[in-house]
Amino acid sequence: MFLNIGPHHPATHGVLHLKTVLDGEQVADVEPDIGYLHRCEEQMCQNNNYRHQIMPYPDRWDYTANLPNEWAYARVAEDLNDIEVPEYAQILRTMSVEFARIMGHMLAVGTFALDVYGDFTATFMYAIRDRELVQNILEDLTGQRMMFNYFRLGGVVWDLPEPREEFFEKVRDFIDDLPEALEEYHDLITTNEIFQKRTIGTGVIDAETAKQYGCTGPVARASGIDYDLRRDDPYGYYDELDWDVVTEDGCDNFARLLVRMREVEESAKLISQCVDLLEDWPEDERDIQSNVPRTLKPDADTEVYRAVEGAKGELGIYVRSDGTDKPARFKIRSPCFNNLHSLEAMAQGEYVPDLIAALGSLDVILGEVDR
Amino acid sequence: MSDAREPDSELEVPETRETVDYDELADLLGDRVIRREDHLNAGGFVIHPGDVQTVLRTLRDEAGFDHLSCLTAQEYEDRYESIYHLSKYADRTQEVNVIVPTDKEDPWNESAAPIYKTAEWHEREASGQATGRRAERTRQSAHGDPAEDGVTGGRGLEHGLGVPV
Amino acid sequence: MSLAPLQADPVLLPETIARALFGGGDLAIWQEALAAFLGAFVVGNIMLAMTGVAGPWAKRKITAAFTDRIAVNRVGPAGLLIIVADAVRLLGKELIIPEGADRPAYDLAPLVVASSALLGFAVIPMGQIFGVNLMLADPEIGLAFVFAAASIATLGLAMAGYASNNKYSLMGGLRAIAQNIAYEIPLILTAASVVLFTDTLQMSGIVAAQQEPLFTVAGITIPSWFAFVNPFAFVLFVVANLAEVGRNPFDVPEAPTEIIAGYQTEYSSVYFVLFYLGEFLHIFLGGAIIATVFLGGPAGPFLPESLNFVWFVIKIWAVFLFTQWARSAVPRVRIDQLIEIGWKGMLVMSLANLVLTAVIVGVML
Amino acid sequence: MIGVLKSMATTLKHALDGSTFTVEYPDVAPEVSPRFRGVHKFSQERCIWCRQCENVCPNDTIQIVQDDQRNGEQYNLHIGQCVYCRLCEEVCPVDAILLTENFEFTADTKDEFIYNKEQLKNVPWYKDIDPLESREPDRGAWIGEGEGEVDYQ
Repeated sequence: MFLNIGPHHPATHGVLHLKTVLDGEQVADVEPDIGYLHRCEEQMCQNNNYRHQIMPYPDRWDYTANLPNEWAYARVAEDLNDIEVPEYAQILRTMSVEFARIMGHMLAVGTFALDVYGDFTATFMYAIRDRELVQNILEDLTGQRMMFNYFRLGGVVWDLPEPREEFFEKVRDFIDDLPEALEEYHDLITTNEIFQKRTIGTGVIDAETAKQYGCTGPVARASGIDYDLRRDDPYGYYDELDWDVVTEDGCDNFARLLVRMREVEESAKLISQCVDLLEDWPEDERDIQSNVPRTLKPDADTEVYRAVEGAKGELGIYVRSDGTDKPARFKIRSPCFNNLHSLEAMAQGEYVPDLIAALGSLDVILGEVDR
Repeated sequence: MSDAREPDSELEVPETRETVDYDELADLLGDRVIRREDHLNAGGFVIHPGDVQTVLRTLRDEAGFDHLSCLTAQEYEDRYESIYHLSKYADRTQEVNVIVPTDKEDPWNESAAPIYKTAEWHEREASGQATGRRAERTRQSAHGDPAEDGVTGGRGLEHGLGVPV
Repeated sequence: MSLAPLQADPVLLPETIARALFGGGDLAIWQEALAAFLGAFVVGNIMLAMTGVAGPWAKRKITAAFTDRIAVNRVGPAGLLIIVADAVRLLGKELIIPEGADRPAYDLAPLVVASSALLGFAVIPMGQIFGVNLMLADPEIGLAFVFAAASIATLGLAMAGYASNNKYSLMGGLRAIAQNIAYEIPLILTAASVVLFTDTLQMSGIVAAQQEPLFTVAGITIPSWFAFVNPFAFVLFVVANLAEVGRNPFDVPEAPTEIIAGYQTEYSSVYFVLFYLGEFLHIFLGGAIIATVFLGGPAGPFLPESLNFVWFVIKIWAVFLFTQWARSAVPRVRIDQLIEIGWKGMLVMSLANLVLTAVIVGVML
Repeated sequence: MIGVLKSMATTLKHALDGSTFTVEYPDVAPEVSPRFRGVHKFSQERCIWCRQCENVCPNDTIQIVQDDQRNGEQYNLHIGQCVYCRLCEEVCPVDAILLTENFEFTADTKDEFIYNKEQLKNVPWYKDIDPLESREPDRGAWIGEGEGEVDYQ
């Protein structure tokens, strides 16, 4: 039976259309049909200048964990224009990006629970609550709750809000409460036998297949691929900090959930180290931006492809300059795009509910898939 | 590769970034390499559109580039071009770009899908054409009706100019 | 503290009405019919009023409490007038009938679902309110009747499923049937283990059998409710009942995140209201059965016997609360797991329970 | 079975502690950070019509009309289209445009979201928060030394 799942289906997390062929309740074939949320993001970036105008747009690719996207653009543009970033700004970047990663993972955990439980269940609301706490902190820091526009080429736009002690305290409170909150999620979902029955051994993708599909991020790490750009291709302040890359060998929906929850812990570890550093930073060395010219015109025909570790995986940007202050070609490599492609390998032969769960465990953000 | 720059002064340039020996790779690929190019992130090889599978297979199987990170398609005045950004899962800092220029009149190149499964979607995105020969075009041309070609829904495929299809 | 036994031969509601209207003595057939009709009207409205409160209001409040939210509190005191607002909103919507729908079946399905649940209440002894016994009929096959009536709902779901001309609805309908077959049998087998104790299918008999004190602990008398006599059967029954009314973890026929809303995907406006009411009536009917069979019917401490209807309401609301609680915390099982649990788990356990009970009752009593 | 019971216990704990995370919005005003970026406020008295804000705006939200003497005539801002990136405030050399904390605005049609300079001037401060106070640290980067007291009205 041919079944259209989406584009308006409660579990597609946006507008996604899965052309599904069913054999009874089992999935014989599934083909994601994307493009419903295409907003010409690449074209818009090509029409705006490097210095200021592009930065608000990355926030709108992966709109659940926005700051890593900003870093993706900042990294590529700083490479292209040979801009240095002050160390202090690097720490601010690292801290804020890890907050954003928690934000993204909280939503991913919540919506995945939603897909498995159905209706507005407690887990989803608790995850949203914890996400809100992060948003409060980031609002204090950046001035917005989602579309931060916090990064600038050569640094960030704002130092920590005054009074700093209050901010540090707020962050510390959050970090201190986090283990308890995570424990609650474990009580709620991961130790629940029915939940385990639903997720363990479903949506399986082995490491080889995942590599073939170009999977990155939590999806790859849940298949045992030890791959994290923060460590493998270091940028920012990551290689100065003490943290681990989380991997799981389950290859299934459950493993992907576990990877996300453990990554939240790692992010918290990173944040608390950043906070320690920021607290002791000498007051006269708090450079948040380096000196960047008002107009940036990189040499013509310079080409660069750089990637960072977004919340969903490897987020790369290719830029070719043509000597003007706007990119000639701006290409975004979105992790969700590749991860979504692997759905067909995961869902083959599974039941419809597992297809939905696998989709949820991939944590695709259609804004990033379609761009 | 000499001009690969790191944005962050305080960071050491990772040792591994220098370990890709592009001369060795060039020898490996032999006369399939038309020209060498240097991008900021990595060196690149310009190849013929018909050599895509052979070149990528060689790079994957013999040089270990098992990660097709990205596929960029773009339009120049005189040609279309697609760039395969290859890397390794084991060591992300080793990168190589494979550049495939193609004619404006008959824009196509061999598909990389048999080598990297993920190329299937990337090429579809790049070309807006999925069936038959995987034509690599950066812009929708007259015969490329996306609905007819069975692209991903025929909506919002992107291609060099980013015009909604 | 002693629990007063129910009246030996209680006067049923239609009879009470007939006496009030026409006095005592022999009644003509139309008088009896009228009285029965009025009685059914009263009982039906009590139940509908309860679902009216439960559906738009209590459900939201309960869910909100589980999820740290506030929920409806603007319209009227504590948001209670949301019930009216919701009714107006739902009834005011356009009634959309999809093209290619199988008309008579499509129209009848919501009625079947809602009425089958109401039908079940005909034999439930709901206790007394100001001395009036709220029970419509007390046939000897009461328990069997209640299960038969409740099962008709599945027919409605199947009708809605195939008549909607929608693939999701069809899947929902098929799932509903599969689920119902798998869980009806454990449900009835477990109830049968109670019947072994009571020796009767008559509802009033089952209630009466639970009035004896079981034992006394520290001055508190535990009545011989079957929930205490046979807790294993009680748990089995409650779980099977969750599947019977299609609530988490067994809400596969609806499964909004998988098959959207299953059989009711295409229903809107009045038809949707009927489905909605039907579902909640079903939960309450499940609660009523549990209360009658396992929780001593309307019996309870503190209140005089003439008001023990209150206890009955409390008991069925407790069951409703439990279903909402389960919904907030327990994931939905997959359809194949559901069937597996039904046939390999519940059926075996309920059979074991039945055999064990039979042995105990046969040997010891 | 233990896990299921644990799940249920967790939700029950939340139900019984009675705390809520949501607030009753119009009655209880949500907390807004001093840096929050909301509706713009524009001061014609300060504006020097340099058109930098119009230039930097990524999606042409600001429209400035000048006469042939380059005197400013109109300053229109489509707040329904604005992405609240705050770049206009950032580039403004004289602090003539400012994003207030005010996030509450409604209209019946899209057209009404096009604010002219009068409407922009009359945008109220939210809860009397002066956004500049919290944003002062970065301004030096853009305009050199600030010049002390600033009166936006």
